[in-house]
Parts: sequence; structure tokens; C-alpha cells
Amino acid sequence: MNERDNPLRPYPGRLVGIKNIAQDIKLFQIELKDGQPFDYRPGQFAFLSAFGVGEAPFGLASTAERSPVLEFAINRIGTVTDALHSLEPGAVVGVRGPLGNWFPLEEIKGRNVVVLGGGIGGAPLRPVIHSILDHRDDYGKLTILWAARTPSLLIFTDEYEQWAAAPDTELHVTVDEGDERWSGHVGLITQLLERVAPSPENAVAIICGPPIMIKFTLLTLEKLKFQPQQMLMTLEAKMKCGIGKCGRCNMGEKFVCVHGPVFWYTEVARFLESFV
Amino acid sequence: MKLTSREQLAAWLDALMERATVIAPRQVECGGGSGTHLLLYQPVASSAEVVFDFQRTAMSPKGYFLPSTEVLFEIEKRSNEVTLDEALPQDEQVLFAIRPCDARGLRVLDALLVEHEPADAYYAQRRRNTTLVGLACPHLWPECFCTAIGGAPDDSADVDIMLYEVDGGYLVSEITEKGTALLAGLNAEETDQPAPVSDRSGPSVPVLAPEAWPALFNELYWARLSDRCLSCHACTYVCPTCRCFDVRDYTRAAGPNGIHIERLRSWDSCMAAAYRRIAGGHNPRPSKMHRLRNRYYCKFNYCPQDFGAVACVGCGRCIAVCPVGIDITEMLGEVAALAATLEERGKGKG
Amino acid sequence: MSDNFEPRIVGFLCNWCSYAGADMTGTSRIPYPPNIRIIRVPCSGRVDPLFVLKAFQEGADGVMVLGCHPGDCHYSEGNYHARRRYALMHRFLDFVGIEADRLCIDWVSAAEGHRFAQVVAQFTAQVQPLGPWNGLQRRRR
Amino acid sequence: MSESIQTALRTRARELLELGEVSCVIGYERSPRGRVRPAFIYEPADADRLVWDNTCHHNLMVYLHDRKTPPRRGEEVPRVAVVAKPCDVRALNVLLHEGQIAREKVFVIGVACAGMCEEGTEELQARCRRCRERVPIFYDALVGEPPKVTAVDEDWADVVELEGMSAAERLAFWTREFDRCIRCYACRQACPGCYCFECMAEQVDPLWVGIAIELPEKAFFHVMRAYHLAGRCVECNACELACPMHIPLSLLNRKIAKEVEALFGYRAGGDPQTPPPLATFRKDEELPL
Repeated sequence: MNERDNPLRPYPGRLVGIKNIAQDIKLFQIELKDGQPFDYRPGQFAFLSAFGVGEAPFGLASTAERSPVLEFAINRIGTVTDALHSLEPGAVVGVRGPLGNWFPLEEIKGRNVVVLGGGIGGAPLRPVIHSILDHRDDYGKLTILWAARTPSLLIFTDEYEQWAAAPDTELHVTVDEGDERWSGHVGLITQLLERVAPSPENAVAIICGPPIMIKFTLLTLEKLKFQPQQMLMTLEAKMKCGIGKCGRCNMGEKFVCVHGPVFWYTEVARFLESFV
Repeated sequence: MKLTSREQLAAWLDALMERATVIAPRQVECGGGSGTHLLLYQPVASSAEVVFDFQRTAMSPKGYFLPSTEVLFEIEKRSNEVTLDEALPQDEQVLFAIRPCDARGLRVLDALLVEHEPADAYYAQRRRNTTLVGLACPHLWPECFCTAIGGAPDDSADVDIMLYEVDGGYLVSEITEKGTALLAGLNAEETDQPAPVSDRSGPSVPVLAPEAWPALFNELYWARLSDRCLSCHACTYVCPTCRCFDVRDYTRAAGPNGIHIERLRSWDSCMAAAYRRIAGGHNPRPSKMHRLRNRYYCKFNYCPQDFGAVACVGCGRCIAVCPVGIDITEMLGEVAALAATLEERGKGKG
Repeated sequence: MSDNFEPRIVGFLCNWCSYAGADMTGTSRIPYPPNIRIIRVPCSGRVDPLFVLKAFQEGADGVMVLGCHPGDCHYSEGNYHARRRYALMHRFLDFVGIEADRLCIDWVSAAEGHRFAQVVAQFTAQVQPLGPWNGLQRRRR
Repeated sequence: MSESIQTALRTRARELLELGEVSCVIGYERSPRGRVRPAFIYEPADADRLVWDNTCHHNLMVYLHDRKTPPRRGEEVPRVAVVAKPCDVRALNVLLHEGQIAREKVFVIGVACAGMCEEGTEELQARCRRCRERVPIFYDALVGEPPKVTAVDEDWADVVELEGMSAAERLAFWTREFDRCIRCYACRQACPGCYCFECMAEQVDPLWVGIAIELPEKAFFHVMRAYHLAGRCVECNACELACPMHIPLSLLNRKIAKEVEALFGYRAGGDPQTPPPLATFRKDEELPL
């Protein structure tokens, strides 16, 4: 049987780099072995296997345009992520994907983009930011609102300078709780959002974060007069297969793995089941 | 159509066992001689073990296509090298005396696991490797409601061979080429005798159309219905169409040359409290109301939308197995009544 | 059972007594059967019956739980709990077919190097004739 | 007798709901197929759905776990009434001792019980033939008169029979029985004593049991579950009655009950004060090890 015919088969990838990017969060850089094709777009995800423990889905944090190396920002929170965190560069992991849909970046060309990332939820938004920065003229104003519970949990801090320096781009960072070295904004992302108050005019908001953050960010965006058809989000769910079989990630009749993970608010609002 | 006797059928089965695994209804003794028995589809070594006269087995035969536990991959890991072997099933199987409802259950699973791409390689392979020998029910048994859900006790649409019990033996109908090929060696005579028509009378169970379900989603009814639910997995495990699974790795052996790992897939159940709980603790389906409602919506609303088929075949097993008397036919009746009430109320307002 | 069968024994040893006792056995160069694989635990009271059953399922032919003599627990009462637990576990495991002789709970202090060697030797000799434990395990495919 | 109990139950339930004493009465009703099943009565008018007969075997205490937290945050935990046989009340005692249930949140409608019958027969269940406690140890209201039933002596015959086998025979017996298990957890879910937020059988970190539905996992689950109920199991047999694969789970529980009685002179659920034997000890006790 052709190997490609087994959608549950992971492909070996080598960890070529591991960076500590925040407390208990590492950036894993993976090179697929044997030149396996892996064509993906911002917003898609893949399953990573820590052989001996199992596999779990993670949003891709890189863009194919910038590098052939796949990047994943992973928070150590469960058994699989624990095992991944214990690996050293050179180790082999399994990669299965790309899976799911992607952000309609073509569709939103010419519009202002507001990116709202909460905690590890910022990971799948990084390719959005990178894509916009790499095609800066194709989009209007880029406003990035970036949040974490504490300063030590902020991800991709080494890129903030570069993001903020890009033309027509604003970066606003907040933490729920500061520390002695933190001089930036303290407060929830919703408070930051109210303060920054990006205009809904010709804009699209893209959100990712914990369910509770998405819920309240949507409410705040509505207050700012964003319409449901201007709000995009990427959702997280427990998954075992990523191909609509295992039955675990449904929200009503929609599977986060195949119908998502990227959804317009107009779609989410029609879900029978709440995502929170 | 062919006519054969039970003895001839048994001889054919015995010959078949030489070259394929034959799975058939078998009586299993429980409790070490306490006198209770269970009827289960199991591999048989001789036709003497096969139970020909039965109502329904305790478990559906889905486990021979989507096993309760199977090895997806055998993995060898040596320092920084990993090799993966697919453990695809190779054995030829014959499923003897499958009931029309269970065969229809496989059609539902096919829609989900094969026709909805990408196909599940393991399930698809087992389906290809298996020949289904159907056995018509003369009528509906207690708890059965196949006719209410589009099936029939003598529906031959989903089997390769159909058997009908008649005076003097069985009528054998070849449905597919695969079935014809399997029948080689069966001692039978050609006959003009038509297949007997089973008695289709059964309970009248109104099944609400898929599009009518969403309006009922937030009704208090679901909380009341699930009050008595224990959140066990029995209904989902006996169900011929439930297919939820879990995947995990097991390290089986470690030696100087590396470790041997198996990636296992096992049945899982949407009734489990932790089914949707994500790492970090968030659970979008926290109560048994959420879970039981999801199960029924999955069957009657989600699956029809996603895979084009109601994921219930009316086999009645979930009714028979539920330790606290939750009854899917009763639910269907109440849901239909509820929908009618809501519609009335809507009209009143309009 | 063949005479050259060497049982695999898992020993859960309390950090404060029997583990130190085993150390004493070693430093005193007292020979004892190499069959035991030692797992250090903070107290015999920490040894969940889960550990014992898990050990049997992962290939142990015998399991020892060694704690401080009653009255000497570092945490004052852990071994009293262990005593009740294993008095019962013993009989229960036997009931499901894991012979009572495959499980032992005993007390060895930090000073009892000789006693440790003796207890291990005795238990090894007790398990040896029972042969390998391979019940309730996975069928080979 | 059953009928007068049934009438009294309905009256009491109606009263409790009318007076607003409780939000719900948990009892038994007859399903459209004629079998008795747990019922949840919220309206006085529905009290007549309640039934009582010798098939009301479910231990309804299991449902009290669903009512330990308020329906919405900040609200008070609603009080419920529950129909309880003497064995069920023993289970409640275990839960009270373990701080699971607040006594004032439960109105116990105790029922004097003549015993439950085996499915589809008029023959008393074995546990009911042995029962010496025809009236619950405590209750808020009692329904029925103590029945005149002579209990047979406890001789542990079922357990002794298995004890008489060789270890190899017992192993073969349990291998056969556990092998049928499908890990549906009906036994655990039906058991009032099994209320862990995360059962060791489903725990992933550390992974004690794992997801496989195979003999080692099945055996591990049943052996450990029975052990976790040591000194806590009241022999209501809800587990065995719920088992779709007819595994004689009562044998496991009764073996432990027998040993617990022999070793510690203790019987589960006798009162809400005495700690179960594995939660306590006596310094001077001599235990065979």
C-alpha cells in the first residue's frame, strides 16, 4: 500500500532547533526527512508525535515562505507536550499534516487587520503576522494586540521590535499581571482593545487564545462595532485523528479539525454547541 | 436462489474455516457456570459452535472492522532513528449470520470512515477482506425498530449473501460477486422459491427529520432525560454505528538496540466525562446532559449533515443494555412530540 | 518449574529504613540474591496497591514491600496503614489467581543489613518454585 | 405491601414537592417497556409516576453525586429527596463519612424492604436473602412496615467455592470473566462509592492503565476498583446488575468484604462516624501478613 494512503501515518521529522521562548513554552524547529512534501498555509495545524507517548495537534507557527523548517510553539501542559519538551535537538518526532483549513489571507487583501493573540494562542497567529509583513503592501493597517497572563508567558518577544518597526503597523502588548521588570500595559486584552479601539472600517479581526479570552474579545469587538463577518478566529479542541473520524472535536455538526480550525464568527454563531 | 439444508450449510462453513476466519454468533458462558449466557460474534473453530437461531447478539459486529483495540503502527526507536511499520490487517474474514441492521450499521461506518476522505486505511482494509453472510430476521425482536428507521428485517442491501430460514433449510441469495465466489462449494439446489417476506410490523417510532433537531437543542428536555444517565459507555460500545476512538503509544519493550513502541487505537465514548476535556482542564461538554444530547444529535442531526446518513439502524441494543432504562425510541417519540408542541406554540404567536 | 528459573522481584523499599538496610547489606558485603530490583519510596505507606499490581503486569514474578518496624515510621504511622493494606491485598490477589506467596510485606530497619539479605533470600526461595508470573497479561498477537 | 408502600411514597413525594422542602424526588418509575428505572420527580403532579415493587434494585445514591454542586455558580445546592432501601442507606453512610454529601441536603425516604428479585423471576437476589436489615439505619421518613422475612445465614458460599480452587483455576476463571469486559465502566458509574473526578483507570499522567481494551487493562481496572472499595462497598450489587457482560463482580467485592470482616471485624456503611478499615489502624493489632 502506498504510504500516502494511510492518513494516520506520521512522517519522521528531525528537531533541528529548540528555543525557550517563554516559561514552559518552547519553539520547536522541525525538518522533514527524505524531502517529504508539506505544503501548508497560515492557520493550518499538524499532529506531532512524541514516539512512546502519543501525538497531539499543534498550530503551525511558521510560514513556508520564510523557511522550509516547520516551527511549532508548544506549551508544556500534558503528557505529549511534556515528552516533546524533554527532547534534544537531533531527536526524531512524527509529523502528520498539514491539516485543517487556513486563514483567508487572499480574501482579506487590501483590508486593515487586527490580530489578537492570547498566550500560546499567539502561535498560529505568527504566520498571519509574518505573511502580512512579508507582503506589506497587500494589506492596510496592521494592529497587533498581544497578551499573556504574565510577562514570562509572552511569546515571540524577540520579534516585537521588528513587528513594531514595520510600516503602518502597531504592536500593543499587555499582561494580566505584571512583575517588577514589567513597564508595559497591565490588564486584560479586552481592556487593551478598548483603549486601542481599532476602527472597524474596512477591517478584519483575527483572534486566537483560550476560549474565555475569545468569548470576551468578541464581545468587546462588537462594542467597537465590528460585524460578525469581520471576525475570524481559530479554535482549539481535543483531537485524536485530525481527519474527521475520531469524533472528538465536534461543535455541533462541525469538526474543528476539518471544517476549521479557522472560522468566521458568523459560522461560530450558528454552531449548536458553544465553543466555551 | 438456492436452497440448502442446515447440515449442508454447516459443512460449507466447516470447509470455509480452512481458508478464512469465520466469525459467527456463539454462546458464551458467564460467571463460571452460574447459568447465564451471552451471545457474541466470535471466531469459531467448528460449525458446531455456531448458533443459528437467535435474536440479536449482545455486541454489534463492528469490532471486526473497527476493533476495540488495534495496533496502528509498530515503531522501533533507536537513539535518533525511528522506523514505523503499518500493522494493516491481512486476514480474510467471513462474518456469518450478520443481521440486516448490523450490515446497515457498516454502511453508516463506511460513509464516515471510507467515503468521507481521507479513508481510514485499517477499517477499509478489513471491509475489503470481509465477506458478509446475512441472515434475515423473520420479524422484529423485542427492542427492535429497524423499520422505523428505513431498514427491514429482511433487507439484503448491505450483505454479500443473504440467508432466509425456510422449511427444510435456508434459501441462499447471492447479492454480490464476492458472495457468489464465497458460495463455491456449498451443496445446494437451484430453486424458484421466492425469498420469504419478513413480518415488518414493529413499534411506530417517529424519527424527526435532521433539519428539525436544532430548534430543540436548548430545551430543558435534555437535562431531564439525562438525569438518569450514568455516563457509562455501554450504549456507545454496543452500538453498530458509534465509532469514536482514542490513540496512544505504548512502550512494549526496551533493550540495548532501542525501544519497541506500539501506537494503539481503542474505542472511546462521547459519554465519558473527560472525552472533551483538554490539557489545561477546559471542558466544553461538562455535564452528562451535554454528552447525552450530543450523542443523539450526532446520530440524528450531525451525521446526516456530515456523512449523509442517520447514524442509527434500530438494532435496539442501546435500549437492552442501558442499566437505567434510557430508551432511544422513547426519546424519539418525545422529541417528535416536543417539536410538534413548539411548532404549535410558534403558530400561536405568529 | 525448572530449578534454574530466576524470579524477577520488585522491592519497594522505604527510604528511612529498609533502603538504608539494603545499603548496609551492600557495604557490609553480605551476599543476597540478585533477583530483587529495588524501587526507593518515601515510606511503605506510599506504596499504593496500584504499584504492586502494575509491577505484576509489567513482568514481576514477586513483589516485596519493606518498611520500618511498627512503631518506627519516620512519618509516625505510614507503616501501620501499609500493614492493613497488604494484609488485605495479599488475600485478595490470591483470590484472583496471583498466589499469596508472590507478595510479601516485612519490616527491615536501617541497621538490619543481615536481616535484609535474609528476607530477600527467603522471599526469592518462596517465589522460585511458583515459576514465572504471566497471568492477566496481554495476548501475543 | 408493595402497593401500600407505593401509595405512601407518592403521597410523601407530593407533599415534599408541594411544601418546597425539596427540588426533586429521586425514586423509581416504570418505563414504557414495563421495567423499573430511576425516576426524577420535579412536579407534585408527577409524583404518581413513582412505583415500588421487588425490582427496584438500582442504588439511587449514585445520583446524589450529580447534585453536590449548584446548577449555577453562586446558587445554593438544592435539597433533594431520595428513595432508599436499607442497603442504599448504608451506601449513603459511606458517602456521609467521606464528606461527599451534606446530610441536610438530602431527605431520605427510607423504605422497609422485603428484598429485590432476580431479573424476570420471583426469586430473591442472593444478597437480599441474606439481608438482616429490613429497615434502613436512618431516614427522614419511613415508608412501610418491617417485613417478616427470615434471613439465611451468611456462609460466603460463593466466595468459598472459588477459594477452594487452585490458584491456577482461579486465574483461569478470572481470565475468562475479565476477558468479556468491554470497559464500558457501567459498574463504576452505577456505584455510589466510585466518585473520583478522575478514575485511576482513565488517568493519563501517570498512565496506570492505558486506553487498550484488553485483558491486562480490564483485569487491572476490576481488581483495583474492588480494592478501592475495600471497607466501603455495601454489597448493593449495583455494579454487577449494571454489567452488560455479566461479569460476577460481586465475587470480588464479597471476597474483600469477607476478609475485611475477618481481619478488622468491620462491615461497611454501619454508621457515618466509624472510619473504613483502610483509613485507620490500631497500633497493637496482629495481622497475618
